[in-house]
Amino acid sequence: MASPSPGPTRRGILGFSAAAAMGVLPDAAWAAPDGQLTIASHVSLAPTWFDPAETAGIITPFMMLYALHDAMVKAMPGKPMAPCLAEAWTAAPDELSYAFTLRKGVLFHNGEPVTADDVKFSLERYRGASSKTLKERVAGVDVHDAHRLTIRLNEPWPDFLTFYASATGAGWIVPRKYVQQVGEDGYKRAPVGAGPYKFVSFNPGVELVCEGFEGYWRKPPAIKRLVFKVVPDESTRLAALQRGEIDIAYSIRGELADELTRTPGLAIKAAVGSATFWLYFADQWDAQSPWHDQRVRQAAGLALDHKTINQALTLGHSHLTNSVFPENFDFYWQPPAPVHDPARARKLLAEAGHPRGFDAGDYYCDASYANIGEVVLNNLREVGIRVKLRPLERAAFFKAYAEKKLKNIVQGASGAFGNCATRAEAFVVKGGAYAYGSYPDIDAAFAEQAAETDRAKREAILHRLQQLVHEKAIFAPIWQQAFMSGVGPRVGESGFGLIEGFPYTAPYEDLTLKGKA
Amino acid sequence: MKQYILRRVGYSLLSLFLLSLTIFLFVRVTGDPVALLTEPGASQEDIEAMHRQFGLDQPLWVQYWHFIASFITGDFGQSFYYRTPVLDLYFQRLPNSLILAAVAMALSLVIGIPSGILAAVRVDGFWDSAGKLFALLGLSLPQFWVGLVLILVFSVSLGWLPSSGSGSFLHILMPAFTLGWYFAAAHMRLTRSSMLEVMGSEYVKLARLKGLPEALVIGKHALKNALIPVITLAGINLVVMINVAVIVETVFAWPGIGRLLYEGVTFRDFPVVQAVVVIGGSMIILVNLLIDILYALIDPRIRLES
Amino acid sequence: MTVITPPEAAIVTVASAPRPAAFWRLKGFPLIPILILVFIALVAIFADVLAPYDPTIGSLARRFRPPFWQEGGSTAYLLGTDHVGRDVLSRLIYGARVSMVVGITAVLVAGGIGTLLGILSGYLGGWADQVVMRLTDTWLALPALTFAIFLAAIVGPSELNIILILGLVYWTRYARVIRGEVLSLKQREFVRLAIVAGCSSRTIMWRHILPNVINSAVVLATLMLGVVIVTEASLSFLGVGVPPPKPAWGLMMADGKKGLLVGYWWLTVFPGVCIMLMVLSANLLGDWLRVKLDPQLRQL
Amino acid sequence: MAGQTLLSLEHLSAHYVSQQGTRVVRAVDDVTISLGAGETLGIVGESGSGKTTLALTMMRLLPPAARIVAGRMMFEGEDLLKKSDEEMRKVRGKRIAMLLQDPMASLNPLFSIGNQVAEPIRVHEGAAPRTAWQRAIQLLKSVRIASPDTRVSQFPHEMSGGMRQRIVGAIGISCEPRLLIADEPTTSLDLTIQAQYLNLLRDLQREHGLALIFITHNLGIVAKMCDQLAVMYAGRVVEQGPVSRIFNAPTHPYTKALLGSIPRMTDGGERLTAIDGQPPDLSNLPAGCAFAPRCPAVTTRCRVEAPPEFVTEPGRSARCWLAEPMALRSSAA
Repeated sequence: MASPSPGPTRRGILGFSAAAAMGVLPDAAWAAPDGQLTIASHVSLAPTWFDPAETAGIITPFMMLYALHDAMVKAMPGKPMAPCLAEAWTAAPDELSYAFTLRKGVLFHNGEPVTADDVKFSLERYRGASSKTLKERVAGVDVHDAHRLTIRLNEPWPDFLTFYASATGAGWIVPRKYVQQVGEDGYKRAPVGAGPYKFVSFNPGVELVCEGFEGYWRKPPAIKRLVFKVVPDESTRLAALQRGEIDIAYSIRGELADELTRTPGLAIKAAVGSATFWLYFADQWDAQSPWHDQRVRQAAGLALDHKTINQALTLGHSHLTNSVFPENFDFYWQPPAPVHDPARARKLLAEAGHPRGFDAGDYYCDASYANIGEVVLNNLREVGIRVKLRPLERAAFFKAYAEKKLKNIVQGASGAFGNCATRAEAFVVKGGAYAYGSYPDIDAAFAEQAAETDRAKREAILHRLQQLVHEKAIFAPIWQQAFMSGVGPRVGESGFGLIEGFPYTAPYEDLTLKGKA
Repeated sequence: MKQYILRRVGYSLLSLFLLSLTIFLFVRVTGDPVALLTEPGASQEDIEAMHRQFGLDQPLWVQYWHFIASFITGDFGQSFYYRTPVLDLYFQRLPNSLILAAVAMALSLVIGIPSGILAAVRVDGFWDSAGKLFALLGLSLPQFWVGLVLILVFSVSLGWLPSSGSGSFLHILMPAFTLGWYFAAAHMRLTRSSMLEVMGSEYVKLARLKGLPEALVIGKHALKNALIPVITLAGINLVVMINVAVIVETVFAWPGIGRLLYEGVTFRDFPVVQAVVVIGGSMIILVNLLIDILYALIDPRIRLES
Repeated sequence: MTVITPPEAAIVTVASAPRPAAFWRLKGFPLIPILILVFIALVAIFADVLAPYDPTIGSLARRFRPPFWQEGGSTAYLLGTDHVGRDVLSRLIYGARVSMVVGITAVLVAGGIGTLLGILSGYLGGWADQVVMRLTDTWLALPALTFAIFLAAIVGPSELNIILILGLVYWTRYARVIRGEVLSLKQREFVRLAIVAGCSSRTIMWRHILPNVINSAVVLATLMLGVVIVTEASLSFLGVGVPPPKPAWGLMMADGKKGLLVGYWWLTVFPGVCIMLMVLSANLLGDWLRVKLDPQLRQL
Repeated sequence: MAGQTLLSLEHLSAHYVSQQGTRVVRAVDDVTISLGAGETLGIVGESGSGKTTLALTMMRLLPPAARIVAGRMMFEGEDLLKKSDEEMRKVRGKRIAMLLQDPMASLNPLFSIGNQVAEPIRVHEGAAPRTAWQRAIQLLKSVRIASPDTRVSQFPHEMSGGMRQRIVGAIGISCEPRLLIADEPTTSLDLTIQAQYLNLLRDLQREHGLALIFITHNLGIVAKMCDQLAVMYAGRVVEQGPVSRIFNAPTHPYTKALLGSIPRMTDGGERLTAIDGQPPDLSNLPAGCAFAPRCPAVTTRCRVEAPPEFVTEPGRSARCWLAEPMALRSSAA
């Protein structure tokens, strides 16, 4: 197996002349050749996503991990915790250690076998999201032989497997010898993993090219060549899809999605990820603010016309939950369905002393989701809550949100991994990064569940917590957003929706082109 | 001559220093890059760890010192987002930007200069007004709109040209036209006023009195003099085309410096933004120097006096 | 000495017909551009009266209605509705106000700073000139769009910030042109006389230099108006322009651009036409002014 | 008229028509002049009297607003007005050359002297670059430029005003024209250079058998250089004839006033005769003789009826009732 080609070297300006450049340009023909699947990504591909150790707490890096790497245990079609590199695992009775037995005969792209030593190395070098929690809770890793190891914990941690498998990149295995040989940056420039596709070349912000890894243990990938192109503009992505230059276009929204469904040969694929959106009433703990009155908050919730918003913006694909906790999260409590009742909302407002509604100042939101804001604005105005839309540039919005500078209504969202407990910790409970205040009974429940080892008991406490959040109307949930992508005529199995809650195409080895191997 | 060059270099360095300081401070004021790289709700220590990793925890002047020291040795540090040396990123995209800028400049001159000459020579003729209107139109329509209409017409409905991305020569046509058309009006206007001024000169009158054909009078005598100021403007615009074609590069997914700069700004990728702006600044200074040298080649009067 | 241009036919009867004043004859008085600009100004001033609906209120039920002459359109919404169901015509009318306000104030800000610094650096020379020139060099390297994104990120997008951003970005062009003018003015006799007469440099700048520079400033203003409006539209495309739901032409174009591919052409064509008419008229007026007021002004 | 007539303008008129066609300026009005080969004609008059417009009319290089409305321009037996633009262009610089007033600006700063001198030769005679370049060096020598073979590749800004005027002269004679029109050739030169340049022109005239037309307001030059003289006022030739005859006995009051206004060493302290009043506005000339308002010998007839051009003696004429031959006078009184 030839080692992957060295990363892009620096071509000095001197060596370049306009005429020569014509020839030098990568001549990827603009009509997609056969045996190749071209995916247009809406975001620029970051090399950090090629290295499991750097996985940030967002879903996007897993788009790359599923292609280039493989994990001990990962979400697969039909099974959120499917055994992959780890054939089997057992938890010790005292829940202080987990024993794993590796699948035999599994190779990395460079032909090296996957061994327990690599698993130990991958866990210890992990420095992505929640790496501190992992470091605190994991006592150590004992390698028994090439295919058996045990991970010891300092204290019982019911969520260990969730973290190790799906919430972080710790469980995704990299070849120790190769990483130490090429170093951290070298590895990012030419990653080697055990996934279904091998890294071929990467032009930052432009294009990633991968090739099928025949030796993949699960099954050899059906498509020979996989190319990810970065096409930032949504309209251009749709045009490229219509022209057949690309096969899959990530993130097509609103009216462009309408057009896509109407174009013959193209199909829209929607996957409900774990990104929930809500309105957060930042001033509810301030007695003078109208939002202090629970009826006003409930009125805002009732004003939202969820169905129409869903139909308009995501063709009805988004999941209308009435909770800020994603439905596919552990310990999820199903609240009553969301209701759109402007009349009752106006009655509640009148009772709360606002017969003619009130001016509620600013409505803060992330500029890239201002389209939701504009629609919600109209709904609120219909019941008399008059707000002014204040969209902030993405980074500035999160900064202000975290620094608790935002007021009145905040259109919040989170696609972070974890379970209902981790989501509550960040947004609901006292001291949470985005909690502007908290309620004692909820804080007490949270503390109680943190110490509870019995899963059933813990689930009951978390359910009660979510019920309290719902009753106090801390939030007015909007939806669990569907991530919509377009699929071209050449694609057989597009891989969308195979893995529950995963917005991108996966597992890559199952993808097929129509009519061709 | 030497004293003149020394002064020029001195001013350039001062400009570059001022530019690097401005961009350094500006970027840091826009917010915390780490907040973007991590999901809302990431733990505090994760954020601290990243700060240390990027060296953001040190006091500002230390960071600035590192920036300047490494800048001199040509190392602009690592991109936060891409984790590769910034210069690699820059030089990988530079050829694309250079080609786009070159073709766009050629198109804008092809539109701008002839319409400028026509406007000056055939005042009020149909072609004069048509040329002027066409050039002005380029200034009046936002680039993204032009770009999308071109994609709609030539790519989606006619299917002649690829809608986006780089690769063959066909890819460059639409982006280069969109970018070039915008600058055509400026070139047209300057060519026109410069031609009008030159056409009134004595040596053009003498050229006619010599019985030279009109084409020679305008093409040789008038044009060469009139184009001197246009070269200056074209030089500056060329640098702008290379570094700031953000809109065109976004619409056509053209992997150029403009996009790199825009991503750098939105991701708060300090090293990338600093590098692109400082290199852009030195490019402007370089182009100014080149234009002066070009002046000396074209205009003998300058060669002796400077 | 008269200007000699290409030879004319030899014998022509004296009373040749005067030349027709067609619209496309651009050299003459730009009547139509001025009419367009005045019309837009009037619409901007009387927007509240003219607009049939509140431009920011819409309902999803009636979104993407085509203009009335197309099937599916209705006379209630003459020019159709946008992606949130707001009346396009009302937004265009209010948009005129926003574009005029943003355009004119930004040009005034840029003009004010640019003229002031241009005069100071041109007349005083020495270190003042160096500082201003070095600043303009630096500012030139800082592209307008990046600058706008920085400011939008720091202070959050609002109409005022956009005006500030556009003003701060374009004052450099002003300063350069005005400085050039002042340098040539300084050599003129009447300025030398004023100096000899013992006027302080401040009065010279105020009473002698400024009036002579005004017409260049005015010409530059009309030409800059176009550039500023188009830049505002580009900022909206990148999401850092005038914030929604304010009806600004640039934002309408940016929002409507997705409609191009989908067939909702009117969302982006109408604002596009408005911007084009306004900017084109401003440029034609500027060109005519430039020739009328100061044919030598060619550093533009 | 010595020698065969080279050039004869007959009742030539050129008018400026304003934009709306309402105002008509009679810049050149009913001019009849003739010139023999090798002769020198001086055209004199105040600024604005139409001297330069007449020269431009001869070259048919009038600005767009101007029209040649009447008359014939016979040059070597051909009427230049009948020629097409293209044919006329071939005449310019080849058979009729013209020198401009401001030497500093007449040469293109961006091209070498040799290039600009050789240009007419290459265009009109289709000479190869090398031969044209050699001819240029010869021409520079003939206009007395020192070390011409180094000067030829230098640029205009490296030359003094006098040298540049001589180079313009070289350009003028480069294609052996039959007629050379010099429009105020010496006004921007200081006296010493002026004298040298005039001598040069005379030598060139003798060597090449050139006919010369001098347009100037400097009567001293006319006296020294010219055989014939034509005095223009308000677009019309008010008096013309041999220089010696007119200088000694001017007929037209305007000519008398012009001659009177030249300071002479011999006059001692006498006051110069100045012409009062303002030069006429060509767009609304008074009825009758244009000089009437300023003419010391004005009669009622002058104000009513414009005098035709009377031939006072062979080769001389004047456009003034004083010059009316006795035979005609009684009938018109």
